[in-house]
Amino acid sequence: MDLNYTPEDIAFRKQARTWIEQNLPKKEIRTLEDRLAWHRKLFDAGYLGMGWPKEYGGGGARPMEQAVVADEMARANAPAPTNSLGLGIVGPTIVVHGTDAQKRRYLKKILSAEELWCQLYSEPNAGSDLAALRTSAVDQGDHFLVNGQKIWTSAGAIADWGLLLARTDTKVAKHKGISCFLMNMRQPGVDVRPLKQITGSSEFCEVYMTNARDEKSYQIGKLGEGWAIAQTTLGYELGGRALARITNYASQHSRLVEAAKRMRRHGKPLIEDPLVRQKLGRIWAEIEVERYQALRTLTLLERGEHPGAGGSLTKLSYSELEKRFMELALEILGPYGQLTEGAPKEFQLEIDTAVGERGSWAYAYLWSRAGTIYAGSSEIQKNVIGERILGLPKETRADRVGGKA
Amino acid sequence: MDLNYTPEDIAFRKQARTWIEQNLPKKEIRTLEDRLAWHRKLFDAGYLGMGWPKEYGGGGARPMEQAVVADEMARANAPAPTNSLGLGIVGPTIVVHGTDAQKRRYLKKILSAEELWCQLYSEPNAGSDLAALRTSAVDQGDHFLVNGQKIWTSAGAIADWGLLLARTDTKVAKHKGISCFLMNMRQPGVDVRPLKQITGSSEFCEVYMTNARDEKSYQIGKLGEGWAIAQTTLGYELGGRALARITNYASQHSRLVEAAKRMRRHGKPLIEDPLVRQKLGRIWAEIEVERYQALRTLTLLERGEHPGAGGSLTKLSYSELEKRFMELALEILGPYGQLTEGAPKEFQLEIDTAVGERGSWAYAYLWSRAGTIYAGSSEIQKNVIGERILGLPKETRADRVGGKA
Amino acid sequence: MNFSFSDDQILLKNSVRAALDEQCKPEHVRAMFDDPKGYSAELWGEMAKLGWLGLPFPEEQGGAGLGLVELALLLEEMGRAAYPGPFFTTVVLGGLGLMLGGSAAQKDKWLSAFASGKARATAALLEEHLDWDPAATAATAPKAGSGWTLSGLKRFVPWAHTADVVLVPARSPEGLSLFLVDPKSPGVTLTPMVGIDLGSRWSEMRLDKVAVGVDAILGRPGAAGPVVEALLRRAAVMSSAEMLGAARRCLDMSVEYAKVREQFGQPIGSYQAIRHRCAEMLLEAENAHAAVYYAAWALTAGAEDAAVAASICKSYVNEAARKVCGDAIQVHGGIGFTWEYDLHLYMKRAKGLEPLYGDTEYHRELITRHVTSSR
Amino acid sequence: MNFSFSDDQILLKNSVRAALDEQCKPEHVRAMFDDPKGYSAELWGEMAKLGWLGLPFPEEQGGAGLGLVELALLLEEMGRAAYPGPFFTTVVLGGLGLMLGGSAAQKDKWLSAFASGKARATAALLEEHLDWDPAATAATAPKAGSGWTLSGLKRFVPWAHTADVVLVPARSPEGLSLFLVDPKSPGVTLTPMVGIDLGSRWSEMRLDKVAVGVDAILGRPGAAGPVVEALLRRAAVMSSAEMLGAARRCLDMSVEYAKVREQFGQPIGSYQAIRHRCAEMLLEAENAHAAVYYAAWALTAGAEDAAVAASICKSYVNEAARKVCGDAIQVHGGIGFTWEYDLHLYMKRAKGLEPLYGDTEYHRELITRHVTSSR
Repeated sequence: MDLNYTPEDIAFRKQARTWIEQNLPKKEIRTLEDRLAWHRKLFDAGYLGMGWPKEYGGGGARPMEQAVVADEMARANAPAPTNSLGLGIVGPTIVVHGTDAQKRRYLKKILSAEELWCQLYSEPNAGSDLAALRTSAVDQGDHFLVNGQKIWTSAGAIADWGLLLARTDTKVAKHKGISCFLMNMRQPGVDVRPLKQITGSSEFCEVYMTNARDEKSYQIGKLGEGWAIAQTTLGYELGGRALARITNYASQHSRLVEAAKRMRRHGKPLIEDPLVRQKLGRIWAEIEVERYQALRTLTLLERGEHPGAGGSLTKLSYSELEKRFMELALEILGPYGQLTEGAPKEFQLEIDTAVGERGSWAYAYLWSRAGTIYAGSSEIQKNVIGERILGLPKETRADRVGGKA
Repeated sequence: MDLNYTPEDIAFRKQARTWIEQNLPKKEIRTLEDRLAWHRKLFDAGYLGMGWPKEYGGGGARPMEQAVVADEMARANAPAPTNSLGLGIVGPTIVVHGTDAQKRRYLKKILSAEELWCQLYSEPNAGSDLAALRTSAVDQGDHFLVNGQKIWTSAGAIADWGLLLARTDTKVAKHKGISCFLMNMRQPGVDVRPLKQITGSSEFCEVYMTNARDEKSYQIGKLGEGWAIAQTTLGYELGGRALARITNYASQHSRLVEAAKRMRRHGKPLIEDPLVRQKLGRIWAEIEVERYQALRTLTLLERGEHPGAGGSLTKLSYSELEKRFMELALEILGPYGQLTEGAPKEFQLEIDTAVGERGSWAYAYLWSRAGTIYAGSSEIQKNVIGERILGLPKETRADRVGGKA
Repeated sequence: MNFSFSDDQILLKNSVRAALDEQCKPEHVRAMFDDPKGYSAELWGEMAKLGWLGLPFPEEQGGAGLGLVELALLLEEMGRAAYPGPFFTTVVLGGLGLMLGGSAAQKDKWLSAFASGKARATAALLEEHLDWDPAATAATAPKAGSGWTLSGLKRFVPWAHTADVVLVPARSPEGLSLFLVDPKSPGVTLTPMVGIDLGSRWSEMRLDKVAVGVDAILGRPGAAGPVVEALLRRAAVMSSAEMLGAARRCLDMSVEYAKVREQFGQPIGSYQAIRHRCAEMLLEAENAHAAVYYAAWALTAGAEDAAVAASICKSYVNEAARKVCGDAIQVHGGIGFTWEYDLHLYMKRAKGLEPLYGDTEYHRELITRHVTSSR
Repeated sequence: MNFSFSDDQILLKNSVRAALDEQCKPEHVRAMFDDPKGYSAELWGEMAKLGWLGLPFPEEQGGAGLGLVELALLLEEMGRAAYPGPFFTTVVLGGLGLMLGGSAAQKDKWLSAFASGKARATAALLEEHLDWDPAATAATAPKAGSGWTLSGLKRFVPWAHTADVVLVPARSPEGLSLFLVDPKSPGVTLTPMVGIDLGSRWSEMRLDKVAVGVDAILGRPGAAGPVVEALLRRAAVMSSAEMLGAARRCLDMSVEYAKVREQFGQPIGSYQAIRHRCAEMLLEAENAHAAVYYAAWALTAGAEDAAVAASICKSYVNEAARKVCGDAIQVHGGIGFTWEYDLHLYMKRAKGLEPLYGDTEYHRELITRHVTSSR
């Protein structure tokens, strides 16, 4: 056990910090063009697809290096690159499951953001029970015909391509009839509609596919392997964001401390209030414990091991922490924490929220409710932990015993 | 809505208070004889079996009057009567389900504590799933032969009689084969062994029945009705203890405040520490909310209504509160709260714990863990609330679908 | 001793529910989000006709002469409907404020105007540092002739932009005083502060030497502390009632959803994770109910423990509503996170009220003060 | 950067586990409850032979020269076994205390005596008011000749009745000083204080003009504050390791029980209420693991954030262990409440340590002090 960074990692971090300082956009990113320009700069510097094979434009870097770059980005409050689904999910899926032709065709354009990607997994009736999805891909001989509805598609509005899960066989058990495809979003059969969230913004879309066409060459893996492919997909990003997420939390904590220094209560700065101090201390401990855990995860990844179901612990831990953190922030900030307009500067968040959007405390608070729902709700994570890590017996369930609920 | 007590109730309370002041045992009760003497005094004053029919020695009193007497007992930190199972469970069961002969034979002797009673329900493999009980009562023509093991039998060591649930039919669904009996504990086939708890004391016993004999006249209700009888039994005591329980909590809260006044931190009494004040305020609010709820329950009972599944809310609420309360008490008291010997007087509890035992904070703390387990665990209560109050669908369960777990 | 509603109270509750179900549907709430004023004058007129706007006022001032239990019933229903408008500010902050400290003339003038729907009110109880203790008031009111001139910065003044009169605490030479201020007076600047609950509107209110006359003072100069405290207690309990209603709606929606939404071949309500959560939500809602109506009764009846009951109420309901509304989103999953689905209307209403009229810690401190001083 | 145990560390852990599984079974723990001394001299001798009693001491004083990560591994196993005896007090309180502040002569004398099993130690860090801040020490040590005479009341002194030397903070004319006191000295009275964890023994220690010589002072007179603080940090992390072990045992027992105990025709572990609870327990245990070993490493490595990591560790593990051990009883139901079943041994060990070496709030305040001052 040695939790010091190696001299190489320290040097690498310093180099990344310097690069970011010198290249960070001077003005706020407002348009997609601005973001694409920043994306390309990152790409040219070798800071995207760092872990991908070099032959397809990646950097062949170690997990720690990827984590360090993400962390330095967070530290500098740098804007995120675009094409996050392409970088985080689609690319790694193609790297592992794609054919050589597919790798050559798509990977580099993901990195360069020449083609933007989205993910087409969830459906209105297939959320926690993703395997219940109904979107169909019917083999027409030379292509597939796709019909169905997807939801919670982030970047759907700007995506050129999507990574799709669809049912190709309705006769087998529900996990087994699912296949994985690439989907050209720029075709008449694909209708993308923005989905507004309780935050008031629309990071997500609904995607309606009506007789959309999918070429045979778009198929990833074998037919019926879609479920397995989707399972390996989850957790690709586990290490990459590990440190950055905590650095984001730490910045938010800092802002909270600053706000508590500005406010006064009983004739003293609020930061001297023992109750506020307890809260700040408690949540700082929780944030730091996440950091320690991130180092544990990185240790595994550096050794070439995959955390497997341990990823469920990580996701459960940080998403529940984020809810507690934001509740606590709003306790300290009072109604200031709820403002979307008219907040005095000292009570604004002014740093990137977890989703990489520059936002208000109110936005961060509302957004924190989503973390325990998306990408496997806390309930699903606890099921996975119970069954796969602790070896507890599976529950009796209608879809297992064949009974009707 | 009028939460003032009526003049009659106020007068009744005053009268009870005076009686208790004048009759409260002067020295600590140490022996069963002392407790029996106190019990008989209470009986003679009409303060036991207050709600039972007058013809069988009861008082025919209103629920509020019963609650007021219990409350005044708690307020005076008076010792409990003995025969609590007889008074709380067995008597009411006989009142509702017994024959006239049974009522005449048993009820008065319960009240006078001439005969002491215990309850023979739980078994090692039938806790939450009480209907899984295996103790058998086999019809021998003129009597039943009883074999099996019971656990969590309080007062088992001193009981003359027990109220027994046993299986009389193994061929029907598990709820339907259970019958209810009285059991003579003073016979060779009944072996009672003390069961020590994590508190270090032994309020409970295990009872082994080996070819024990049960007369035909001991049967309560019809064969196969045992489950239904047991269901109505639960919650008899709901109203009676409603106010007394809160008065106990309030006394404990008082002791906690006193302890916080004695201790000093940072040169000031601990009671001036804002963190301690928050805790005391929080738990006081929770205790008071329990009191408000007790008044709601009493309102129902006074109108002759039964809270039904609402009793599950009550039990869930106070048992979980008690755990939080004792955790909080130990936070404030530090290691003082854990002492069973050697505690300075100012940090002793010195009032009755929830079970009516004069105990330490340590005892009260440990005991608080039992409340969410016995008489239907919190998990069972939540199931009942979900299904019977909220109308949520039943879970898919092996014993319902016939599957194997 | 009777902790159940009278027939009249049940009748009132039902009639309010029916009216709001009809006239304050989610579509109405959403429409008002985009309305410049933020509330419907038509519905306001309707509420005047139904007698809601004068519910707790004396009959001689056009009121119905009912108590705080009835007002809590009404506000619970408003929370349940996420009603957007200045009802709370007018009837509770303005109306009860005037009832507590107003002169006969002030009451005659304003209460009947409120009851008839002609005027609206609010109170400016928060300043920059969010301290609910009236003693912390920083706004000043030096004497100017027979009157005063008010200066200071008030924040989070609810519905100030629709108010005809604002109760403003400020330090006059006599001590803390409470003034009736016309927000259209010279020297008053209102700036919108937009929170997550778009059905509640807030303003920052700057007072720059706002001149008020001798008839603008509520109660005796320098004696406003107890009045503000008493008003705060009522506002705490009444806002708790509104939160309770919002939480109930979240609970009801969750239970209904859990019955029909299927995952893994069965309704999600059949899973213990969901069913137990709903049971806990019900427990909190029921306990919150007891806390609200006990406190409302105690304040009306002048019970010995009325003040501590008010603090118990707000501190308890703050946490209960947070749990119930937060859990409701979790039970719903993704759909509960969409703008289109109505759940967030109620969740945000409850969240918006949580820090107002004393946050949880403010009231817990008061509880301990009461409990330790009364022993 | 490597957050995993080395092969040597894993070897150590396994050998400790094997030895305790063999020699510190639950029956041993229970037998010691009734033992007057409360621990087994035989096992003590065994531990000396295995090198445990000198694990973190320098090799020149008979130690193994290992770090706090290794000591934490050992203590985690002791918590897992609910080991009854003065190991923690001797090696952590006494040994690390001497390493932090002792003279060469003191270290030579005591560390080798501890390592060889010949002597036992403890520290008297708490007084009547349970304030962990060394500055709050009330015991006095006026000068007497070349030495001092100590007077005062210490409480909850662990294993004092078995100790050959007790570290006692007291106020001398020079300021706060730390003294080595023989508890058999004239003027020392020990009275047992019995807590729920019968595997840990406490005494009240009264000092009435106890004379100590000039060689009894640990470090410079008046300079004990930082030494006590440093010792407290180590004790906080090492007791967290012990709590972690106890919590792990509770978790393991719960999971095993949930697999075999059937209710309603299926193992209780198949119900979400139980399964999800076990998952939460695992999460807390894993997070506690990270907190313990990070802090142990940081203290050994002298990392910049070592002090705050120690406070993070104790405050986090306090709550994690409370949750895990409390939930374990709930998962077990009735059987977990019986004396005969072993669960309570571990639950009580963790609970006993929760308020010691800084309770949760004490450490949270320190965390905030660190965080706000370093920015």
